[in-house]
Amino acid sequence: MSVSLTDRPFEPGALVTAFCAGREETGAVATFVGLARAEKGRATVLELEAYPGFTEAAIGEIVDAAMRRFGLQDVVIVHRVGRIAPGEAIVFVATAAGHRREAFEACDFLMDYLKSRAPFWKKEHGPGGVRWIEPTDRDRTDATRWDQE
Amino acid sequence: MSVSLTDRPFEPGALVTAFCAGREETGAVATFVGLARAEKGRATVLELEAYPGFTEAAIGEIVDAAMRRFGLQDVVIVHRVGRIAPGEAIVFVATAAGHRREAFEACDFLMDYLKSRAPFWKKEHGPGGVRWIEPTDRDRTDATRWDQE
Amino acid sequence: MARVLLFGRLADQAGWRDRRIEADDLAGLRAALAAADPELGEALAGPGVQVAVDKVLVRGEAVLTAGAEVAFLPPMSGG
Amino acid sequence: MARVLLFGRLADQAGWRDRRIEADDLAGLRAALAAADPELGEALAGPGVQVAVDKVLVRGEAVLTAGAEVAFLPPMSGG
Repeated sequence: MSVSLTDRPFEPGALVTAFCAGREETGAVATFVGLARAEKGRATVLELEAYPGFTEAAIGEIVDAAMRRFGLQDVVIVHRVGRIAPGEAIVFVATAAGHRREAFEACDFLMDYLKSRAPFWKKEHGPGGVRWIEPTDRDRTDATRWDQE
Repeated sequence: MSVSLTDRPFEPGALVTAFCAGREETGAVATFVGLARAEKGRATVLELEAYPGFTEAAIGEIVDAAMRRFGLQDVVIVHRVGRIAPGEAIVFVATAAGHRREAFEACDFLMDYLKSRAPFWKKEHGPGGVRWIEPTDRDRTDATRWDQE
Repeated sequence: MARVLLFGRLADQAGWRDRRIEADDLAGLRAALAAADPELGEALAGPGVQVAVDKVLVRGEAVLTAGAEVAFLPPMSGG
Repeated sequence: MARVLLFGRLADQAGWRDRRIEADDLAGLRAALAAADPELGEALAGPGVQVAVDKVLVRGEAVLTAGAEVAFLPPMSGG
Protein backbone atom coordinates (compact mmCIF):
# COMPACT_ATOMS: atom_id res chain seq x y z
CA MET A 1 0.00 0.00 0.00
CA SER A 2 1.31 3.44 -0.79
CA VAL A 3 0.00 7.00 -0.67
CA SER A 4 2.11 9.81 -2.05
CA LEU A 5 1.92 13.45 -3.05
CA THR A 6 3.97 14.95 -5.83
CA ASP A 7 4.38 18.50 -7.12
CA ARG A 8 5.68 17.27 -10.49
CA PRO A 9 3.67 15.87 -13.43
CA PHE A 10 3.44 12.08 -13.25
CA GLU A 11 2.70 9.36 -15.78
CA PRO A 12 -0.31 7.16 -14.82
CA GLY A 13 0.66 4.47 -17.36
CA ALA A 14 4.01 3.89 -15.65
CA LEU A 15 2.18 3.49 -12.33
CA VAL A 16 -0.16 0.90 -13.89
CA THR A 17 2.80 -1.06 -15.26
CA ALA A 18 4.47 -1.15 -11.84
CA PHE A 19 1.21 -1.96 -10.06
CA CYS A 20 0.32 -4.91 -12.31
CA ALA A 21 3.80 -6.47 -12.32
CA GLY A 22 4.35 -9.87 -10.75
CA ARG A 23 0.80 -10.47 -9.54
CA GLU A 24 -0.04 -14.16 -9.72
CA GLU A 25 -3.17 -14.16 -7.55
CA THR A 26 -4.69 -10.82 -8.52
CA GLY A 27 -7.56 -11.24 -10.92
CA ALA A 28 -8.61 -7.60 -10.99
CA VAL A 29 -6.91 -4.22 -11.09
CA ALA A 30 -9.17 -1.18 -11.26
CA THR A 31 -7.64 2.22 -11.76
CA PHE A 32 -8.85 5.76 -11.96
CA VAL A 33 -7.04 8.77 -13.40
CA GLY A 34 -8.42 12.23 -12.73
CA LEU A 35 -7.27 14.76 -15.32
CA ALA A 36 -7.42 18.55 -15.17
CA ARG A 37 -10.02 19.83 -17.64
CA ALA A 38 -9.48 22.97 -19.70
CA GLU A 39 -13.22 23.74 -19.33
CA LYS A 40 -13.08 25.23 -22.83
CA GLY A 41 -10.60 27.88 -21.73
CA ARG A 42 -12.44 28.87 -18.56
CA ALA A 43 -9.87 27.14 -16.37
CA THR A 44 -6.25 27.61 -17.29
CA VAL A 45 -4.44 26.28 -14.23
CA LEU A 46 -5.58 24.33 -11.19
CA GLU A 47 -3.66 24.85 -7.97
CA LEU A 48 -3.86 22.24 -5.24
CA GLU A 49 -2.59 22.67 -1.74
CA ALA A 50 -2.07 19.82 0.72
CA TYR A 51 -0.81 19.72 4.31
CA PRO A 52 2.22 17.43 3.93
CA GLY A 53 2.19 14.63 6.46
CA PHE A 54 -1.38 15.33 7.56
CA THR A 55 -2.85 14.79 4.08
CA GLU A 56 -1.08 11.47 3.41
CA ALA A 57 -2.00 10.23 6.91
CA ALA A 58 -5.67 11.11 6.42
CA ILE A 59 -5.75 9.34 3.03
CA GLY A 60 -3.85 6.38 4.52
CA GLU A 61 -6.59 5.88 7.11
CA ILE A 62 -9.22 5.65 4.38
CA VAL A 63 -7.03 3.26 2.39
CA ASP A 64 -6.75 1.00 5.47
CA ALA A 65 -10.53 1.09 5.83
CA ALA A 66 -10.96 0.22 2.14
CA MET A 67 -8.43 -2.64 2.35
CA ARG A 68 -10.49 -4.22 5.14
CA ARG A 69 -13.94 -3.39 3.78
CA PHE A 70 -13.30 -4.72 0.27
CA GLY A 71 -10.69 -7.37 1.07
CA LEU A 72 -8.11 -5.73 -1.17
CA GLN A 73 -4.65 -7.07 -1.90
CA ASP A 74 -3.08 -3.69 -2.62
CA VAL A 75 -3.75 0.02 -3.19
CA VAL A 76 -1.62 2.79 -4.71
CA ILE A 77 -2.63 6.43 -4.61
CA VAL A 78 -0.62 9.26 -6.13
CA HIS A 79 -1.95 12.80 -5.82
CA ARG A 80 -0.57 15.84 -7.55
CA VAL A 81 -0.21 19.13 -5.66
CA GLY A 82 0.83 22.60 -6.83
CA ARG A 83 -0.04 24.10 -10.21
CA ILE A 84 -1.58 21.67 -12.68
CA ALA A 85 -2.14 22.40 -16.38
CA PRO A 86 -5.14 21.12 -18.37
CA GLY A 87 -4.64 17.53 -19.52
CA GLU A 88 -2.28 16.69 -16.66
CA ALA A 89 -3.10 13.97 -14.14
CA ILE A 90 -4.35 15.16 -10.76
CA VAL A 91 -4.95 11.85 -9.07
CA PHE A 92 -4.23 8.17 -9.65
CA VAL A 93 -5.88 5.35 -7.72
CA ALA A 94 -5.24 1.65 -8.30
CA THR A 95 -6.83 -1.23 -6.43
CA ALA A 96 -5.95 -4.93 -6.65
CA ALA A 97 -8.32 -7.72 -5.64
CA GLY A 98 -9.03 -11.35 -6.44
CA HIS A 99 -12.20 -10.42 -8.32
CA ARG A 100 -13.45 -7.38 -10.17
CA ARG A 101 -16.43 -6.30 -8.08
CA GLU A 102 -14.24 -5.57 -5.03
CA ALA A 103 -11.59 -3.80 -7.12
CA PHE A 104 -14.17 -1.55 -8.83
CA GLU A 105 -16.09 -0.71 -5.68
CA ALA A 106 -12.97 0.09 -3.68
CA CYS A 107 -11.63 2.37 -6.44
CA ASP A 108 -14.98 4.17 -6.62
CA PHE A 109 -15.11 4.46 -2.80
CA LEU A 110 -11.59 5.88 -2.59
CA MET A 111 -12.25 8.42 -5.35
CA ASP A 112 -15.46 9.58 -3.68
CA TYR A 113 -13.48 10.19 -0.50
CA LEU A 114 -10.60 11.89 -2.29
CA LYS A 115 -12.91 14.21 -4.24
CA SER A 116 -15.04 15.31 -1.31
CA ARG A 117 -13.31 14.87 2.02
CA ALA A 118 -9.57 14.58 1.54
CA PRO A 119 -7.44 17.41 2.98
CA PHE A 120 -6.77 19.42 -0.17
CA TRP A 121 -7.57 23.02 -0.99
CA LYS A 122 -8.15 23.76 -4.61
CA LYS A 123 -7.94 26.98 -6.58
CA GLU A 124 -8.83 27.56 -10.20
CA HIS A 125 -6.90 30.21 -12.13
CA GLY A 126 -8.91 31.29 -15.17
CA PRO A 127 -9.30 34.28 -17.44
CA GLY A 128 -11.84 35.67 -14.97
CA GLY A 129 -9.43 35.48 -12.03
CA VAL A 130 -8.92 33.04 -9.19
CA ARG A 131 -11.49 31.11 -7.19
CA TRP A 132 -11.36 28.54 -4.43
CA ILE A 133 -13.32 25.37 -5.20
CA GLU A 134 -15.43 23.52 -2.68
CA PRO A 135 -16.87 20.01 -3.19
CA THR A 136 -19.96 19.94 -5.40
CA ASP A 137 -23.29 18.65 -4.09
CA ARG A 138 -22.76 15.59 -6.25
CA ASP A 139 -19.36 14.96 -4.64
CA ARG A 140 -21.00 15.09 -1.21
CA THR A 141 -23.87 12.83 -2.26
CA ASP A 142 -21.51 10.34 -3.90
CA ALA A 143 -19.43 10.12 -0.72
CA THR A 144 -22.46 9.49 1.51
CA ARG A 145 -23.46 6.46 -0.60
CA TRP A 146 -20.86 4.48 1.34
CA ASP A 147 -22.04 5.67 4.76
CA GLN A 148 -25.50 4.21 4.33
CA GLU A 149 -24.45 0.64 3.76
CA MET B 1 -13.13 4.04 -29.92
CA SER B 2 -11.22 0.83 -30.53
CA VAL B 3 -11.73 -2.87 -29.87
CA SER B 4 -8.95 -5.29 -30.60
CA LEU B 5 -7.87 -8.85 -29.98
CA THR B 6 -4.26 -9.92 -29.63
CA ASP B 7 -2.60 -13.30 -29.25
CA ARG B 8 0.55 -11.72 -27.75
CA PRO B 9 1.12 -10.45 -24.19
CA PHE B 10 0.33 -6.75 -23.93
CA GLU B 11 1.29 -4.01 -21.48
CA PRO B 12 -1.73 -2.28 -19.85
CA GLY B 13 0.41 0.64 -18.64
CA ALA B 14 1.39 1.58 -22.19
CA LEU B 15 -2.30 1.54 -23.16
CA VAL B 16 -3.12 3.88 -20.25
CA THR B 17 -0.38 6.28 -21.32
CA ALA B 18 -1.71 6.40 -24.88
CA PHE B 19 -5.32 6.67 -23.73
CA CYS B 20 -4.70 9.60 -21.37
CA ALA B 21 -2.52 11.60 -23.77
CA GLY B 22 -3.73 14.94 -25.08
CA ARG B 23 -7.10 15.01 -23.33
CA GLU B 24 -8.03 18.56 -22.42
CA GLU B 25 -11.72 18.02 -21.66
CA THR B 26 -11.61 14.56 -20.08
CA GLY B 27 -11.90 14.74 -16.32
CA ALA B 28 -12.09 11.01 -15.71
CA VAL B 29 -10.41 7.89 -17.05
CA ALA B 30 -11.43 4.60 -15.48
CA THR B 31 -9.58 1.46 -16.42
CA PHE B 32 -9.80 -2.20 -15.62
CA VAL B 33 -7.14 -4.85 -16.09
CA GLY B 34 -8.11 -8.50 -15.77
CA LEU B 35 -5.14 -10.72 -14.96
CA ALA B 36 -4.84 -14.49 -15.17
CA ARG B 37 -4.66 -15.96 -11.66
CA ALA B 38 -2.42 -18.88 -10.82
CA GLU B 39 -5.14 -20.17 -8.44
CA LYS B 40 -2.32 -21.44 -6.21
CA GLY B 41 -1.10 -23.80 -8.92
CA ARG B 42 -4.51 -25.18 -9.83
CA ALA B 43 -4.55 -23.24 -13.11
CA THR B 44 -1.39 -23.20 -15.13
CA VAL B 45 -2.50 -21.79 -18.45
CA LEU B 46 -5.72 -20.17 -19.62
CA GLU B 47 -6.67 -20.60 -23.26
CA LEU B 48 -9.10 -18.19 -24.86
CA GLU B 49 -10.70 -18.63 -28.23
CA ALA B 50 -12.48 -15.87 -30.14
CA TYR B 51 -14.21 -15.77 -33.53
CA PRO B 52 -12.16 -13.09 -35.29
CA GLY B 53 -14.38 -10.46 -36.85
CA PHE B 54 -17.52 -11.69 -35.10
CA THR B 55 -16.09 -11.18 -31.59
CA GLU B 56 -14.84 -7.62 -32.19
CA ALA B 57 -18.13 -6.70 -33.87
CA ALA B 58 -20.17 -8.04 -30.95
CA ILE B 59 -18.02 -6.13 -28.44
CA GLY B 60 -18.17 -3.03 -30.65
CA GLU B 61 -21.97 -3.04 -30.44
CA ILE B 62 -21.84 -3.02 -26.65
CA VAL B 63 -19.24 -0.26 -26.71
CA ASP B 64 -21.55 1.84 -28.90
CA ALA B 65 -24.38 1.23 -26.44
CA ALA B 66 -22.13 2.24 -23.52
CA MET B 67 -20.93 5.39 -25.32
CA ARG B 68 -24.54 6.54 -25.68
CA ARG B 69 -25.80 5.32 -22.30
CA PHE B 70 -23.01 6.90 -20.26
CA GLY B 71 -22.16 9.84 -22.54
CA LEU B 72 -18.57 8.67 -22.95
CA GLN B 73 -15.86 10.50 -24.87
CA ASP B 74 -13.83 7.39 -25.68
CA VAL B 75 -13.38 3.67 -25.03
CA VAL B 76 -10.50 1.30 -25.66
CA ILE B 77 -10.77 -2.45 -25.21
CA VAL B 78 -7.94 -4.89 -25.78
CA HIS B 79 -8.60 -8.58 -25.24
CA ARG B 80 -6.03 -11.31 -25.22
CA VAL B 81 -6.70 -14.61 -26.99
CA GLY B 82 -4.69 -17.82 -27.13
CA ARG B 83 -2.67 -19.26 -24.27
CA ILE B 84 -2.26 -16.94 -21.29
CA ALA B 85 0.11 -17.53 -18.38
CA PRO B 86 -0.66 -16.55 -14.76
CA GLY B 87 0.04 -12.88 -14.10
CA GLU B 88 -0.52 -11.88 -17.73
CA ALA B 89 -3.24 -9.43 -18.71
CA ILE B 90 -6.37 -10.97 -20.23
CA VAL B 91 -8.44 -7.86 -20.77
CA PHE B 92 -8.00 -4.09 -20.68
CA VAL B 93 -10.89 -1.63 -20.67
CA ALA B 94 -10.51 2.14 -20.51
CA THR B 95 -13.33 4.68 -20.51
CA ALA B 96 -13.04 8.47 -20.77
CA ALA B 97 -15.75 10.88 -19.61
CA GLY B 98 -16.13 14.41 -18.34
CA HIS B 99 -16.81 13.17 -14.82
CA ARG B 100 -15.93 10.11 -12.81
CA ARG B 101 -19.33 8.51 -12.16
CA GLU B 102 -19.93 7.93 -15.89
CA ALA B 103 -16.40 6.63 -16.45
CA PHE B 104 -16.63 4.16 -13.54
CA GLU B 105 -20.11 2.89 -14.37
CA ALA B 106 -19.31 2.41 -18.05
CA CYS B 107 -16.11 0.48 -17.24
CA ASP B 108 -18.04 -1.74 -14.80
CA PHE B 109 -20.84 -2.24 -17.36
CA LEU B 110 -18.40 -3.20 -20.12
CA MET B 111 -16.53 -5.65 -17.89
CA ASP B 112 -19.78 -7.32 -16.81
CA TYR B 113 -20.63 -7.80 -20.46
CA LEU B 114 -17.16 -9.02 -21.41
CA LYS B 115 -17.04 -11.52 -18.53
CA SER B 116 -20.44 -13.06 -19.11
CA ARG B 117 -21.73 -12.56 -22.63
CA ALA B 118 -18.87 -11.75 -24.98
CA PRO B 119 -18.09 -14.33 -27.68
CA PHE B 120 -15.11 -16.06 -26.12
CA TRP B 121 -14.59 -19.69 -25.21
CA LYS B 122 -12.29 -20.32 -22.32
CA LYS B 123 -10.30 -23.37 -21.30
CA GLU B 124 -8.24 -23.87 -18.18
CA HIS B 125 -5.18 -26.12 -18.39
CA GLY B 126 -4.23 -27.31 -14.92
CA PRO B 127 -2.48 -30.22 -13.25
CA GLY B 128 -5.82 -32.06 -13.22
CA GLY B 129 -6.31 -31.70 -16.97
CA VAL B 130 -8.30 -29.38 -19.17
CA ARG B 131 -11.74 -27.91 -18.60
CA TRP B 132 -13.98 -25.49 -20.45
CA ILE B 133 -15.16 -22.59 -18.30
CA GLU B 134 -18.67 -21.18 -18.40
CA PRO B 135 -19.73 -17.87 -16.78
CA THR B 136 -20.25 -18.10 -13.03
CA ASP B 137 -23.63 -17.34 -11.48
CA ARG B 138 -22.11 -14.12 -10.17
CA ASP B 139 -21.02 -13.13 -13.67
CA ARG B 140 -24.59 -13.66 -14.90
CA THR B 141 -26.09 -11.75 -11.96
CA ASP B 142 -23.63 -8.87 -12.37
CA ALA B 143 -24.53 -8.56 -16.05
CA THR B 144 -28.27 -8.46 -15.38
CA ARG B 145 -27.87 -5.49 -13.01
CA TRP B 146 -27.75 -3.27 -16.10
CA ASP B 147 -30.86 -4.79 -17.69
CA GLN B 148 -33.12 -3.80 -14.82
CA GLU B 149 -32.45 -0.09 -14.95
CA MET C 1 -19.54 -25.28 -50.57
CA ALA C 2 -20.11 -23.74 -47.18
CA ARG C 3 -17.18 -23.13 -44.84
CA VAL C 4 -18.05 -24.57 -41.45
CA LEU C 5 -16.34 -23.31 -38.29
CA LEU C 6 -16.61 -24.97 -34.88
CA PHE C 7 -15.68 -23.24 -31.62
CA GLY C 8 -14.94 -24.21 -28.02
CA ARG C 9 -15.97 -27.67 -26.89
CA LEU C 10 -17.65 -28.37 -30.26
CA ALA C 11 -14.26 -28.23 -32.01
CA ASP C 12 -12.70 -30.44 -29.32
CA GLN C 13 -15.51 -32.96 -29.71
CA ALA C 14 -15.42 -33.02 -33.52
CA GLY C 15 -11.64 -33.08 -33.75
CA TRP C 16 -11.70 -30.33 -36.37
CA ARG C 17 -12.56 -26.62 -36.46
CA ASP C 18 -12.67 -25.57 -40.12
CA ARG C 19 -14.06 -27.67 -42.97
CA ARG C 20 -15.80 -27.21 -46.33
CA ILE C 21 -19.11 -28.98 -46.78
CA GLU C 22 -21.62 -29.02 -49.63
CA ALA C 23 -25.05 -27.71 -48.57
CA ASP C 24 -27.79 -25.38 -49.89
CA ASP C 25 -29.25 -24.46 -46.54
CA LEU C 26 -28.68 -24.89 -42.80
CA ALA C 27 -30.94 -27.94 -42.53
CA GLY C 28 -28.98 -29.69 -45.29
CA LEU C 29 -25.71 -28.74 -43.62
CA ARG C 30 -26.85 -30.09 -40.24
CA ALA C 31 -27.96 -33.33 -41.92
CA ALA C 32 -24.60 -33.73 -43.68
CA LEU C 33 -22.69 -33.09 -40.45
CA ALA C 34 -24.89 -35.55 -38.50
CA ALA C 35 -24.50 -38.22 -41.18
CA ALA C 36 -20.70 -38.01 -40.90
CA ASP C 37 -20.66 -37.77 -37.08
CA PRO C 38 -23.97 -38.45 -35.29
CA GLU C 39 -22.66 -37.29 -31.88
CA LEU C 40 -21.54 -34.00 -33.36
CA GLY C 41 -24.92 -33.62 -35.09
CA GLU C 42 -26.58 -33.97 -31.71
CA ALA C 43 -24.18 -31.51 -30.02
CA LEU C 44 -24.76 -28.89 -32.73
CA ALA C 45 -28.49 -29.06 -32.04
CA GLY C 46 -27.94 -28.89 -28.27
CA PRO C 47 -29.09 -26.19 -25.87
CA GLY C 48 -27.28 -22.87 -26.07
CA VAL C 49 -25.55 -23.57 -29.38
CA GLN C 50 -25.97 -20.54 -31.66
CA VAL C 51 -25.36 -20.35 -35.38
CA ALA C 52 -23.83 -17.44 -37.29
CA VAL C 53 -23.96 -17.22 -41.07
CA ASP C 54 -21.37 -14.85 -42.50
CA LYS C 55 -20.74 -13.59 -38.94
CA VAL C 56 -24.40 -12.72 -38.27
CA LEU C 57 -26.41 -14.76 -35.76
CA VAL C 58 -29.38 -16.55 -37.31
CA ARG C 59 -32.28 -18.32 -35.68
CA GLY C 60 -33.98 -21.24 -37.38
CA GLU C 61 -33.47 -21.85 -41.08
CA ALA C 62 -31.17 -20.05 -43.51
CA VAL C 63 -30.29 -20.44 -47.19
CA LEU C 64 -26.55 -20.75 -47.78
CA THR C 65 -25.03 -18.87 -50.69
CA ALA C 66 -21.91 -20.22 -52.37
CA GLY C 67 -18.96 -19.63 -50.03
CA ALA C 68 -21.13 -18.92 -46.98
CA GLU C 69 -19.33 -19.11 -43.63
CA VAL C 70 -21.34 -21.03 -41.03
CA ALA C 71 -20.13 -20.93 -37.41
CA PHE C 72 -21.48 -23.09 -34.60
CA LEU C 73 -21.02 -21.28 -31.28
CA PRO C 74 -21.39 -23.14 -27.99
CA PRO C 75 -22.43 -21.08 -24.91
CA MET C 76 -20.05 -18.13 -24.70
CA SER C 77 -17.92 -18.14 -21.60
CA GLY C 78 -16.95 -14.49 -21.64
CA GLY C 79 -13.35 -13.36 -21.49
CA MET D 1 6.47 29.59 20.37
CA ALA D 2 3.84 27.75 18.35
CA ARG D 3 4.26 27.38 14.62
CA VAL D 4 1.02 28.47 12.96
CA LEU D 5 0.09 27.22 9.47
CA LEU D 6 -2.75 28.59 7.39
CA PHE D 7 -4.22 26.78 4.38
CA GLY D 8 -6.42 27.62 1.40
CA ARG D 9 -8.42 30.83 1.54
CA LEU D 10 -7.24 31.53 5.12
CA ALA D 11 -3.65 31.95 3.89
CA ASP D 12 -4.81 34.15 1.02
CA GLN D 13 -6.81 36.29 3.41
CA ALA D 14 -4.02 36.64 5.99
CA GLY D 15 -1.29 37.20 3.44
CA TRP D 16 0.91 34.63 5.16
CA ARG D 17 0.90 30.86 5.65
CA ASP D 18 3.60 30.05 8.21
CA ARG D 19 4.41 32.14 11.28
CA ARG D 20 5.70 31.68 14.85
CA ILE D 21 3.50 33.05 17.62
CA GLU D 22 3.85 32.95 21.41
CA ALA D 23 0.90 31.15 23.07
CA ASP D 24 0.30 28.58 25.84
CA ASP D 25 -2.96 27.26 24.51
CA LEU D 26 -5.31 27.50 21.55
CA ALA D 27 -7.48 30.20 23.13
CA GLY D 28 -4.40 32.35 23.70
CA LEU D 29 -3.22 31.74 20.16
CA ARG D 30 -6.61 32.70 18.69
CA ALA D 31 -6.61 35.86 20.80
CA ALA D 32 -3.11 36.82 19.64
CA LEU D 33 -4.04 36.21 16.00
CA ALA D 34 -7.28 38.23 16.34
CA ALA D 35 -5.45 41.09 18.04
CA ALA D 36 -3.04 41.37 15.13
CA ASP D 37 -5.71 40.88 12.43
CA PRO D 38 -9.35 41.00 13.59
CA GLU D 39 -10.76 39.80 10.25
CA LEU D 40 -8.46 36.79 10.30
CA GLY D 41 -9.48 36.10 13.91
CA GLU D 42 -13.09 35.98 12.77
CA ALA D 43 -12.32 33.76 9.76
CA LEU D 44 -10.40 31.27 11.93
CA ALA D 45 -13.49 30.89 14.16
CA GLY D 46 -15.80 30.57 11.13
CA PRO D 47 -17.92 27.56 10.18
CA GLY D 48 -16.08 24.55 8.85
CA VAL D 49 -12.61 25.68 9.93
CA GLN D 50 -10.86 22.79 11.67
CA VAL D 51 -7.74 22.91 13.81
CA ALA D 52 -4.93 20.36 13.87
CA VAL D 53 -2.28 20.39 16.58
CA ASP D 54 0.84 18.47 15.60
CA LYS D 55 -1.11 17.08 12.61
CA VAL D 56 -3.96 15.70 14.75
CA LEU D 57 -7.41 17.28 14.55
CA VAL D 58 -8.58 18.76 17.86
CA ARG D 59 -11.97 20.04 18.89
CA GLY D 60 -12.32 22.83 21.42
CA GLU D 61 -9.40 23.74 23.65
CA ALA D 62 -5.83 22.43 23.60
CA VAL D 63 -2.66 23.19 25.53
CA LEU D 64 0.26 24.01 23.25
CA THR D 65 3.65 22.55 24.09
CA ALA D 66 6.81 24.41 23.06
CA GLY D 67 7.24 24.03 19.31
CA ALA D 68 3.66 22.84 18.73
CA GLU D 69 2.47 23.04 15.13
CA VAL D 70 -1.04 24.49 14.85
CA ALA D 71 -2.79 24.31 11.48
CA PHE D 72 -6.03 26.09 10.60
CA LEU D 73 -7.84 24.14 7.90
CA PRO D 74 -10.71 25.71 5.98
CA PRO D 75 -13.33 23.35 4.50
CA MET D 76 -11.45 20.73 2.50
CA SER D 77 -12.22 20.82 -1.18
CA GLY D 78 -11.02 17.35 -2.02
CA GLY D 79 -8.53 16.69 -4.76
